[in-house]
Formats: sequence, C-alpha cells, structure tokens
Amino acid sequence: MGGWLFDPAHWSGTTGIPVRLAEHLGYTLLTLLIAAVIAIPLGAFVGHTGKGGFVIVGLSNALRALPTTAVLILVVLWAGLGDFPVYVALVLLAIPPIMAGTYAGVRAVDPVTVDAARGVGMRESGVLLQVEIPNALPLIYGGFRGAALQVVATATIAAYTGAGGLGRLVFDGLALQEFGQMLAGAVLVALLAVLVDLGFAGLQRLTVSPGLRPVGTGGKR
Amino acid sequence: MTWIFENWERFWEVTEVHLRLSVVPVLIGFVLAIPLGWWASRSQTARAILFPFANILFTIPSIALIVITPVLLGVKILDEINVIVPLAVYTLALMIRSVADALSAVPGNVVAAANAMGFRPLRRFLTVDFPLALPVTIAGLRVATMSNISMVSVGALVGLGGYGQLFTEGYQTDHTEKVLAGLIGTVVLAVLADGLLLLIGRLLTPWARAGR
Amino acid sequence: GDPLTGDGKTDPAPTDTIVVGSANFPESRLLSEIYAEALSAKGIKVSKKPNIGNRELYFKGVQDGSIDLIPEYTGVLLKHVNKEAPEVGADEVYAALKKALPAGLIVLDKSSAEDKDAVVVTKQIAAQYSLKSIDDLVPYCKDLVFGGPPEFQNRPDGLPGLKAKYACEFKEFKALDVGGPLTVAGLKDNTVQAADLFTTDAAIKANEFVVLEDPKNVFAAQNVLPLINEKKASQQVRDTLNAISKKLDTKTLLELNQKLSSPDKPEPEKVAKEWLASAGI
Amino acid sequence: MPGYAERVKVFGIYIQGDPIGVVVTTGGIRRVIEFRAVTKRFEDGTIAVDELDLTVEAGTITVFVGPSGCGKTTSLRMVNRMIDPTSGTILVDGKDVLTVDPPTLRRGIGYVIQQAGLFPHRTVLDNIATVPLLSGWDKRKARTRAAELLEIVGLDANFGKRYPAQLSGGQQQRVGVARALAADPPVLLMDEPFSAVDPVVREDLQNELLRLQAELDKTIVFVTHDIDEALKLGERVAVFQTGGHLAQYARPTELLAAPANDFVASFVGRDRGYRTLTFLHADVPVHPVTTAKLGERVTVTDWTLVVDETNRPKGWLSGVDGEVEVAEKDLISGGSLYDGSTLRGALDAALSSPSALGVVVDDVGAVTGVVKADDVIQALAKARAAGEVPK
Amino acid sequence: MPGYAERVKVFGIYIQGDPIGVVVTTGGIRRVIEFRAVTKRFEDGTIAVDELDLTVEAGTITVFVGPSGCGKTTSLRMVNRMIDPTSGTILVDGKDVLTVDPPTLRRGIGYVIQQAGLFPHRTVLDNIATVPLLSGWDKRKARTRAAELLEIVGLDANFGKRYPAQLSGGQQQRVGVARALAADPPVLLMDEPFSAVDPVVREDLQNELLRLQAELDKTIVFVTHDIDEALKLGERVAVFQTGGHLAQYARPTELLAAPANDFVASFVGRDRGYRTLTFLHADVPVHPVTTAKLGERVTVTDWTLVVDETNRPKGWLSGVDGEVEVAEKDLISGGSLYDGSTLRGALDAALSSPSALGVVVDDVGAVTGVVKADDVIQALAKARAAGEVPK
Ligand SMILES: Nc1ncnc2c1ncn2[C@@H]1O[C@H](COP(=O)(O)OP(=O)(O)OP(=O)(O)O)[C@@H](O)[C@H]1O
Ligand SMILES: Nc1ncnc2c1ncn2[C@@H]1O[C@H](COP(=O)(O)OP(=O)(O)OP(=O)(O)O)[C@@H](O)[C@H]1O
Ligand SMILES: [Mg+2]
Ligand SMILES: [Mg+2]
Repeated sequence: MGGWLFDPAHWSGTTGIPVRLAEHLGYTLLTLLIAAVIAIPLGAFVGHTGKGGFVIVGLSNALRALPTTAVLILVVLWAGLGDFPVYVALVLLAIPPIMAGTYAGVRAVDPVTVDAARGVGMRESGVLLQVEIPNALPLIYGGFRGAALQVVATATIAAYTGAGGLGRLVFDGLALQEFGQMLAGAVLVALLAVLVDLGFAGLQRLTVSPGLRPVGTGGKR
Repeated sequence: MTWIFENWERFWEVTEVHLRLSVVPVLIGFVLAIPLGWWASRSQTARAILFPFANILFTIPSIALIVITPVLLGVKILDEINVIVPLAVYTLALMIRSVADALSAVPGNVVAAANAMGFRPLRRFLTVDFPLALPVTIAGLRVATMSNISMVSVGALVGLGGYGQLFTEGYQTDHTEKVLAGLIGTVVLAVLADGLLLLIGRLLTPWARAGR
Repeated sequence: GDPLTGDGKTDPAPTDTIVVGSANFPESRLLSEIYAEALSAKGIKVSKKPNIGNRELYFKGVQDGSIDLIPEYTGVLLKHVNKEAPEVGADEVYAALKKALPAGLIVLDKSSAEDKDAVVVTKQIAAQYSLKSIDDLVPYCKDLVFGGPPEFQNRPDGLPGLKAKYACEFKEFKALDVGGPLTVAGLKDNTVQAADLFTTDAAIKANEFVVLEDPKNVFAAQNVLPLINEKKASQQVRDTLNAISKKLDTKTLLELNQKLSSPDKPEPEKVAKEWLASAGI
Repeated sequence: MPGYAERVKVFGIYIQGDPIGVVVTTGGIRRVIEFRAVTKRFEDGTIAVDELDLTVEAGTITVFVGPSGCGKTTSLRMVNRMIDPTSGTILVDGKDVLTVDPPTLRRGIGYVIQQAGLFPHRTVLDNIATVPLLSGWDKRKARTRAAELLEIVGLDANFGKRYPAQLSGGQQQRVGVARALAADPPVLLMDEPFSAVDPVVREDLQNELLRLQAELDKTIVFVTHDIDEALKLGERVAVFQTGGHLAQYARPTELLAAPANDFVASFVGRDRGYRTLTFLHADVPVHPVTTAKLGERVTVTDWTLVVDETNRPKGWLSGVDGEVEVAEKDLISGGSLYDGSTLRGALDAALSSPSALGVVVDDVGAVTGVVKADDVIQALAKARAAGEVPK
Repeated sequence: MPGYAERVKVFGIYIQGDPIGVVVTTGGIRRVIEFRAVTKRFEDGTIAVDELDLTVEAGTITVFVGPSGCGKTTSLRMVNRMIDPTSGTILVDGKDVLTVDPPTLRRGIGYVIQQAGLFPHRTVLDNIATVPLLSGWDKRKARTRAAELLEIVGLDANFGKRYPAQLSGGQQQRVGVARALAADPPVLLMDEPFSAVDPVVREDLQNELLRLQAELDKTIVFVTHDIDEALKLGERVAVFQTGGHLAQYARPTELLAAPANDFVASFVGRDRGYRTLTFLHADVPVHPVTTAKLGERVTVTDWTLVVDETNRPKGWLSGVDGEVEVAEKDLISGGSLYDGSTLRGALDAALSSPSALGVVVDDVGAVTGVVKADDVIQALAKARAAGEVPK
C-alpha cells in the first residue's frame, strides 16, 4: 500500500491524489451545507415547539435505513448521470444526524433558561435564536460532526457513478484488484475524515460559548 | 411493487439473507461493545484510546472495508463472514460510545447508594448500572441497527448483500422497479426492526414511563 | 464432497449440489441461469450464487470451492490466468486456456457465441471522423476521451494493447463501468467519445452505436464456455453443458440480451427457461 | 470604576437609566398591581388560582406564601403574562395586562426565578444587559449599566467576565436580581429566588434585598414557601391555601397576632408570640451594670460584666466571695448582645445571658448597660395597650 | 396485613429480622463509632477532615452540622468506607473498619442520601428489599419485611408497586429511610436526607425520624447544614468549621448556652436564649382564669377566657363595663396554647396572648389555667440556679 500511496506519479496530474482529495472535500462540504440548511431549521423548529418530535425521530430513523447506494442508483436511473444523484444520496445521509442533534439540543436546553428568556421579554424568535440555539450548539455540532464523518466515508460512492473523489482510488483498485490503491483510498478517506472532524472541532471551539464548556470541579460551585 | 409479488420467491430469498446479515453483526458488535463501553465509562485512558479508534473505524468506507476483509481474514471469498465482520466492526464502533455514554449517565447518587448498600462491582453492574443504562443504550442500538440494515447492501460488491443484489441488477438492466423493491424491502425491514427494538426497550424498562 | 465417495474418483455422486455463480452483469447472470436451469432439469441439485462482482473475485471463489460453475469467456479468462498469453484466434485461445488453467479447474466445450470487448462510438462520431475500424481512429485518439471499466487502463487487452498495437493514446480515460449503463450513458451524453462495450450488448443496437473493427486483434477471441470445478464435472453435467454450448451462437446471445433489456424487464431465469425449451435442451 | 457605587452610597436613592415599558412609577402610594376575581384553571382541570382578589401596593414588598402547589407561582406568572388567567382581570397601574403584547409587557417587569435561570452561554455582564439590549439601548450604555448593577448587588467587577457556571449559587442569585433590575422596571416579580442557596447565604441575600428595596423603592411581589422569609421581607403577606385560595392578606404583625383561620395559624407556626416582638421597637429601660477590666483586682459580690479596654463585653463573673483578680479563665461566656433594635433582641439577650441580664451595646460595640426580661414583658404590655400590637 | 404495624404499637420496640453484618447492638451505652485522629486529604491537596476525634454513642442521634464544604459528608462516608481516611482510625464497636471488606461492612450500615438515591428501575418494594436480598434472605421473606417497613415509615401498602418517579419528594425520602432500615442495621448514616423537601414535609419527616429512633434505638449519624434541624434532632451535635476542623461537640443546650468560639456562636445564630427554653421542662405555676361560655350573660371586669361546651378555648373578652352577652363577634382571637411541655411553649403562649396570659390546656384541649411570662423568666432563673442550663 505504502508503495502506491507514496509513488510520486500518483500525486500529480488531473487524476492525482491532490485532485481527488479536493474533489472529495468538495462533495463533503457542499453536502453538509445543503443538509444543514435543511435539517437545522427543521430540527430547531420542532425542538422549539415540542410538537412533532415523534415524527422527527421516526423520520431520521427511516432515513438512516435508506441504503445510500440504492438512492444513488434510483436517482441515476431517474435523472441521469452527474453530480446531482451523488448530492441527493449524500444529503439524505447527512440529514438524520444533523436533524436529530439539533432537535435533541434544543429540547435539552434547561426549561428554566427558556422560561427566563420569555420572562425577560424575548419574542419566540429571540428565544429560539438567542437562547435555545446557542445553548444547543454543542449537541448540534455533535450531530453535524457525526454527519461529516459519515459523508466523508460515504462520498466514496460518488465514484460508483463515474464521478471523482477518493472513491475513484477505491473503485479502481477494486476493479484492478490493486489492493495497494484501494487501501490508499481507504486510508486517505479516513485521514480526510479526521482532518475534517478536527476542522469542525476548531470551529466548535470558536463558536460555542465558553460558558457551555464542562467546567472542572474548580469552576463550579 | 408488482415486481415483489411476481418474484416473491427471489424477494424472500434476498430478504432472508439481508436479515441474517444485519442481525448477526448487530448482536456481535453489541455484545463486544458492552465490556469496552463499560471500560470507557470508567477510565479516561480507555476513552482516549477507544473513542478515536472507533471514530477512525467508522470513517473507513464500507466499500473498502467489505472488499478488504476477505483478504485480511483469508476465508472463502463468498463466506458471509466477509460481510458480518466489517458490519460488526461498524456496530462496535457506534455502540462503544453509546454504551459508555449510557453508563456515564447513570445518576451518581444511585450508584453511590448501591455502593453504600454493599453491592459488589459485578452485581452492581448487572442489576443497577446496566439496567439504568438501557434506555440510552437501546436508542444507540436502534441507530446502529438502522445503519447496519442500510449498509448490508454494500455486500453486493462481493456477491453477498441481500437487497444489494437487487440494486446491482436493477441498475444494470435499467430496471427501476427492482431497485425500488430492494429499497422498500430495506425500509420495511428497518421499520420493523426499529419497532421491535422500541418494544423490547419498553418491556425492559417499565420504570421509564412511570410518573410524569 | 460426499464422504461416501472418499476414494478420490473424479466422477462425483449425483447427489452433490452444484453451486452456479455469475459475474455482476446481465449476460453472465443469464448464462448462469441457463446452465443452472438445464442442470436442474436433469435432476441435478443446483444452488445459485448470482452477481459475484468481477472475475478477480469470482475466480477466487471457484478456486476455494465457494462456487463450482460459472459462465466464462475464453480470451479474458486466458489473460486472467496468464497475463502474457499472446494467442488471439478462437481455437488457439481455447487450446492455450485448457493448458493454462490451474489444477482442479477445467473448461468444457466452447460455444460459437462470442461476446468480446470492442471500441464503440456513436453514430455521430463515426460520421464526423468517418470511422469504421480502430485504424481510422488513430489520428484522433489524442483529442478524444475514452470510457471503460477501471481495469481497462491496465489490462493487456485494454489501453496498453491499443497503444502497443495501434499507437493510439487517448486524451483522457474515464473510469466507468463494465459495459454497463454508465458507459452507455457516457457515450450518449458525449462525456466520452469512444468506449469499451461488449459486442452482444443490446444497447449497441438500441442506440445505433457503431462497433469499430479490430484488425490488429487487440481483443482476443471471447467464446462463451463453462468454467467448472473438475470434481463436479460428472459425465451428465458435461453432456448437459456441452449441449448448451453447441446451440449457443452470437446471434442467439444478442437476441437473449435484447429480450432481457426489453421494457417489461423479464427475469433472467424466465428468459433462460424459455430459451432452453425452444432449443430443446 | 469608582463612580457608581460611591454615588449610591452618597446620594442614597440614585439610579441611572430610563424607565421603560408600560408601567412607570411616579412615587407616592398608588395601586400598582390588582388581581380582580382572577381564576386559573389548567387544561387538566386543576384549579391553581381561585377567584383571587388582591391589591399589591406600589413601592412595597408583598410576599405570596403557602404550601407547595397552592398557586403562588401561577398567580405571579399571570402578572407578566407567562400564564393567562381563565377569568378575571389583572391590572398593572390600572391597565389590563391582557391588552399589552406579552414581550413588551415583560420588558417592563423584572422577573427573578428560582435558581436564577441565567443564560449559561452568556457572560454575567451580558446576562445583566439582556433586557436593556432587547429594549434597544445601545451596547455601550447597556454594558455600563450592567457594570453598575453588578456593584449594586454586591459583586466585584471582575465577575462580569465570568460565565454563570463559574459562580456559586448565591452569586448566581445576585446576578439574577441584577438582570431583573437592569432596565429599571418599576415592578419586580421574584419566584422563590433564594430557595436554592444555603441558609447563611440566604440571610445575606434577604438583607441585600431589603437594602435594595429601601434604595430603589420598587413594587416587588415575592414568592416563597418559607414563612420566616415571608415575615421578614413582606410589608404585606398573602397566605395561600391549597386549592388556589387566598386565606389571609395582611401585615406580618397581624398575621402573627390574629391568624384568619386554623390553616393560617398552623402555617404561621409556633413562636408566634415571640416573633411578634420582632416588629416592636424597643422602649425598655437600660439599667446600669457593674463592670470590671481584665487583670483588675475587684471584690465581686454580684454578677459583674468583664469588659476590655474599649469597653466591649468579654464575659461574666458570677458572685464570688472576697477579692479576686479578673482572669480570662474565670469568665462565663455571655449571651447574645442587644443593639437597641427590636424587643425580640432585648428579650433574647436577657434570656441567653447567664446572669439573666441582657448586655446592651452601642454602634461600636461598647457596653451601655443591661436589660431585664421583665422589662421586655412590660414593654410588650405597654405596646399592646397602646394598640401597637394588632388584636 | 394487620400484623406488623400493630405489633410495633403494642410492644414498642420490636423489630423482626436477623441482625446482620459486623456490628451488633447489645443495648446499654456503648461507644459505637469512634473517630481517632482521622484526617482525610484528597489527591488535589484539599484537607476535608482534619484530625477528627469524636465518639458517637450507641443508640443516639448524633448530628454533624456546619457550612458547605466543611467535611461533614467526608466524615460520614469514612464510616462505611465509601471513602478511606488518609490517616487515623475509625472503629465501629471497637473494630477498625479498614479490616472489614467494604461490601460486607456496608450491608451492616444503613445509608440514606440526599434526594433518597432510590433505584429508579425498581419498584418501591424492591428498593426496600435490596439489602436483605443482597445478604441472602429468601425473596418471600425480604418482601414481607419490605412491606412491614413501608408501614413503619408511614406509607400505604399500595405504594409498594409504584416506581420512585411516581412518588413525591417526601415519599421518596421515607422509602429511602425504609430501605436503609431493611436489614435492621444497628448503625444508620444519613446525609442531608431531608434537604430536598419543602419545610412542611421536612418537619413531618423530622418528627417521624424521632419517633422511629425512639422505637428502634439505632445509632444514627445525621448530616445537615441546617442548625435548627441539628438542634431538633441531635442528642449531640458536632459543629464543623471550614477546613475540616471540629469546632464543638456538645449537647444542643450546651451549644446554645456556651458556644465554644465566635464561629459556633454565629453559626448557632440569634435567638439562642429563647431556643434554650426548648430544652427546659416546665415548672411554671398555673394560675386560675375566669372563663365564660358563649351565650352566657356575664359581667366582665378583667380579661375573660371564653370556652365552648367541652371547656376548649375560643377566644378572649377584654374588660368591658357592665353585663354583656358573650357573642362570637366580640371575641379577640387568642395566642398559641401551652400543653405543659417546654418553657418555650409557656413563654410563647404568654407572649402571643392578647391578655398576656398564656392558656394552658390538657391532653384533650380543655383549659386548665393560665401562665404568665414573668413566671417563665423565674423558672428559667431557677433552672439556671439548679445548673440545668449549662454555662
Ligand atoms: N401547566 C400546568 N398544567 C396543569 N397543572 C398545573 C400546571 N402548572 C401548575 N399546575 C398545578 O397548579 C397548582 C398550582 O401550581 P403552582 O406552581 O402555582 O404552585 P406553587 O404554589 O407555586 O407551588 P410550589 O411551592 O411547589 O412552587 C398545582 O397543583 C400544580 O400542580
Ligand atoms: N473527591 C474529592 N476530591 C477533592 N476534594 C473533595 C472531594 N470530595 C470533597 N472534596 C472537598 O472536600 C471538602 C469537604 O467536602 P464535603 O463533601 O465533606 O463537605 P460537606 O461538609 O459535606 O459540604 P456540603 O454541605 O456542601 O455537602 C470540600 O472542600 C470539597 O470540595
Ligand atoms: Mg412555585
Ligand atoms: Mg455534604
């Protein structure tokens, strides 16, 4: 495997590893963006109103059960080749954890805090945006990072429909019985996943209020 | 839908395989996750080792893991072991966290009360900690089961994979209905499994619905 | 094997189940159904293991005894067991193949049905560059994108062969699937201008694709034949399978493929049974 | 930032900031909050508040007290429309609260809840600045105001940057009060604000509240289930009975002297007579006492109070025969000291003293004489005769 | 199931079940728990308990009291080895606890923690039966015992099938106590068991505990940070000071009369003199009183006590001129009643009465006479002279 991975020939050109990495990252980030735009408002709204929680949990579980390959194939069969089927499949994969995390996060905000928010005269939008969401951020990030890991791992299947990404290495390696190439693909995917996760961990540190960090025995009364 | 009825026998055949390939890994992964999760719930070191490891395991693309497993295990190429092992690994990776979180969430004063009454560690684990961790554990198990059921299809790459067979065939012959049949099968199986776990959870944790 | 026949005789007991496998493309699936149905009609116990990925995978399966019988093609199978094999003619390939197979595995009679890889272009491309054979393509290779299965890049009867024998190097290679819907779609929407398809693919006719001739024989002869575990090849099995090979020709294969991809999408099992009945096997 | 705290000390009642919201205090006694036949029945049929008629006077602390589930919280929360009544009307300064949009109404009413209910994701300063910012103050002004309030509630400026989780329970409560005061609302609602802190801190917070009220002159409705707290803080106390029924609404002294019914009597509890003394200001004769200094040689015939250089009490010497040198080891430790405030203090000083003589001290702790229990009893009788103790 | 509760009532102290564990009470005063120079220093350097020397007598309630963080819990938990001391020895009935295997030791010591710490997944009955089952009792016997205990702690039998979440806080506390009592351990450790319940329920629980202790005669160590609770429950009270230092270990009366230092004095708080009266049993003269019945025509010259048919007090008539008919509307409601128990009750009755005469009643509530505050003051002086009040 090392041989394949460290062969300089595989690090250049339009099909070189850097290109594949960039493509893979591209799929991942755009997917997460779309999924977040859909899932966070939904989860937050349902968490805020407390109505429809059952639907949210059921829906995310059902979505989790959807085999990504099948979704991919179906969309290809309906809509033809291209990146669109890949995004549909990956977004469907990313929605459940993000939605569940957001829902759980908003629900888990201490009712006393929410009550206080209303008590000081916040409107419902203020309660949600200024209090519930900031307090739910750790759990929202939890769901989001879980989704990111899965998307990075699963973006591999883009190659199934002829598209790029690190999946190319895996699929080509599989077809050629080049285990070195395949393993290199798998390792790079795992590595990318770790890097992406680190990136979001950094973002989380920057955006989550320090007041929500677990405090050691020193800080807490 | 008509495809399912017209080809009931074949549908049932892949269903059986799919069911077996999803249930067995979940059971294995879950059973292994209990001691490891317990360890992680008690020791910071264990967490520091197990969690990143589980995370990385989870990021290995299933396609790659399923294809590589036969090479690593050296068993017969068409043996179901080749799908069961990687899926069990994924379940394990998911469930270590669930079990550890569930055990850590057992209220400290209850644990203290158990210790103070003279429970020895094993008995305490079996009769206090673990039962109290069940609701969270089962929630985790539901998620793990769902993703397992959906992932079994990838096994089609190595000639296994239950409904995955229908996806491949349907794809190659441009046969939407066959793909849909597999999809429906998967979702129905998932919903049934989810319902069953929910029911088991309720039966095992009657106290969770008491009060409020 | 059956414990009662522990004397190592090659003729196995008729109670032994034969596991019939197939690769993961429709024609292989169909052929394996034909074999399986014919055998079971003869009272031989059969179990099916369809869609076992590609050759690299299922060949291991035949070797380790996971499956006993699978439809194969002479040329590619030969190249698989011996990368350097130079033979291209049908009979030479067949003869070489018989010799090259590892111990325990045998092939039975080859049929006249041939399904080989071919360089295929759309009608428009063919007209634009007035293409009839790969030779005509050579001046334009550097401007065109070629699509095919990932392994086509490394196979001796893939890009290396085209380069060696025609000095044709494409602008780019796009990894698609093994003569499947991706490749067809790629050609149709001009993502690729030339592609590797199989000659019996119903899509060629349906889309009016043009199969380019291969005067320099990059693609070796590819006659359909059964690859079988020697231990399972009882006389009755041999007779049945050989009878099929005798009846099977390229035209039949094309028709059967067209039937499979017809709008009502019949199951391969059904198509196989119908053909066996009509062929009187 | 020396400015504000000093100004508070120097000028007494001086609070910066614009009064906002629908309710504006104008000084003088005015009915600020009126409950008129207010009933709240929850969906499940629970009657939490039953035909409540009650007027909370402006500029006073009114305490709602009663056993768990008697409808205190529900009554309180109807004032700022956290809950809407099933029937009846609530008027704040004559205006029906139901005619005001809830968020606007709430910004004009400070609300302090049990366990503070601070926003965990905001710093202490930002927590306090919440309402001013919601009401559209500019950021700098809101912050300055928050910093001032931090001092008013007795917290050091460096707490401003901390997060709630880094504060003790008592500190969180102070911040909760500061937050409620931030926009200088004329009305404050406080729902068991001190119940989560330990008794020592609780007493501090109660005293702070009394001090603040003396300075800020708000109309405060305070909920508690602790009768002692109610008697200590309330100018008027409303005792609720289970079922959402108002059992008695009166001044603490009336409550102690004449409970309206058995429920109130038992809720107010034992020691009613003794506690009444809290509300009576002393008019007890101070008798002279024989004192001696440590190290002196004195002839002790009766109880002698030993004092230090600055005349502060050290302990008692009981009557011994002959001349002795006053030594630390012979001292009998004395009871509580009486600072001239209430009859209760005087009686306790006398009762707790080994000599039965309660030591009276002045502002700096120097002995000025002694009081006797008998005198307290007589003072009580006099107060009764003068009608100071309600019947 | 009439059996058990009745037997308790009839025979006083009768508890079924085998005494188990390492510690067995044998009656009579014996030193049951001894702390000998016990120090606990946590890994982070905190000294939670500092050279503690203390002997808890058998068959009594000993209370550990002190501000938050002073080491009460730590001291308690070293007894059943939930925490092991850094140095020093703890003896239970003369036996070093460090020589006993912790689970075995703990089964012989009941432990009640704040908020009960019940097992949420077990029914009330199963919760109570936990320790007997752990100790190997058979299931039927353990259940019977659990049902008996349910009655002992004053809960209806039908609570047995419920889960803890279906009980109120006070009910949970009772179950917690029952669970600790289940295997009839001679020693009970209770860590702020009542701090989570409201004051009314709390008082009930305290009274229950005193009743139980009178019946069961356990050695109880009780932790609280509420000095009133400590004085009420403790036969002896250990006051801890921050830093894990024992400031004073004494009977409640001594604590009130002679606090060892300023810390204890301020912790014990105000009203020390008055509260001392709680511990003094009355020897006050009961004076006759003029009574009248409702509807009678009487000539009222001085304060007259109006009573009903059965001679129970209804209220006072103050001195009016001439003959009047005794009417309900003229009555001035009376203060608290004095039942002959402590001096505190007598004084409060006198102080709270509008006539300054405290009404004395007998067991059935009938008037037997009146007491005067002066007499209480004199009784106190007499008690002091007799040495009943510690100096
Ligand atoms: N949202 C609700 N739905 C139904 N019943 C309610 C609701 N809120 C409160 N109640 C009931 O109304 C009654 C009064 O409740 P409230 O909270 O006002 O009592 P409280 O006097 O504040 O008691 P506590 O001292 O326990 O806080 C109780 O019986 C309570 O159970
Ligand atoms: N495991 C521990 N590690 C370090 N320090 C501890 C630990 N447990 C307790 N302490 C510290 O030891 C001191 C005494 O704690 P302890 O719990 O005994 O106090 P307490 O008197 O019970 O207080 P409270 O009334 O708050 O329960 C405190 O300063 C506490 O912070
Ligand atoms: Mg309330
Ligand atoms: Mg404690």
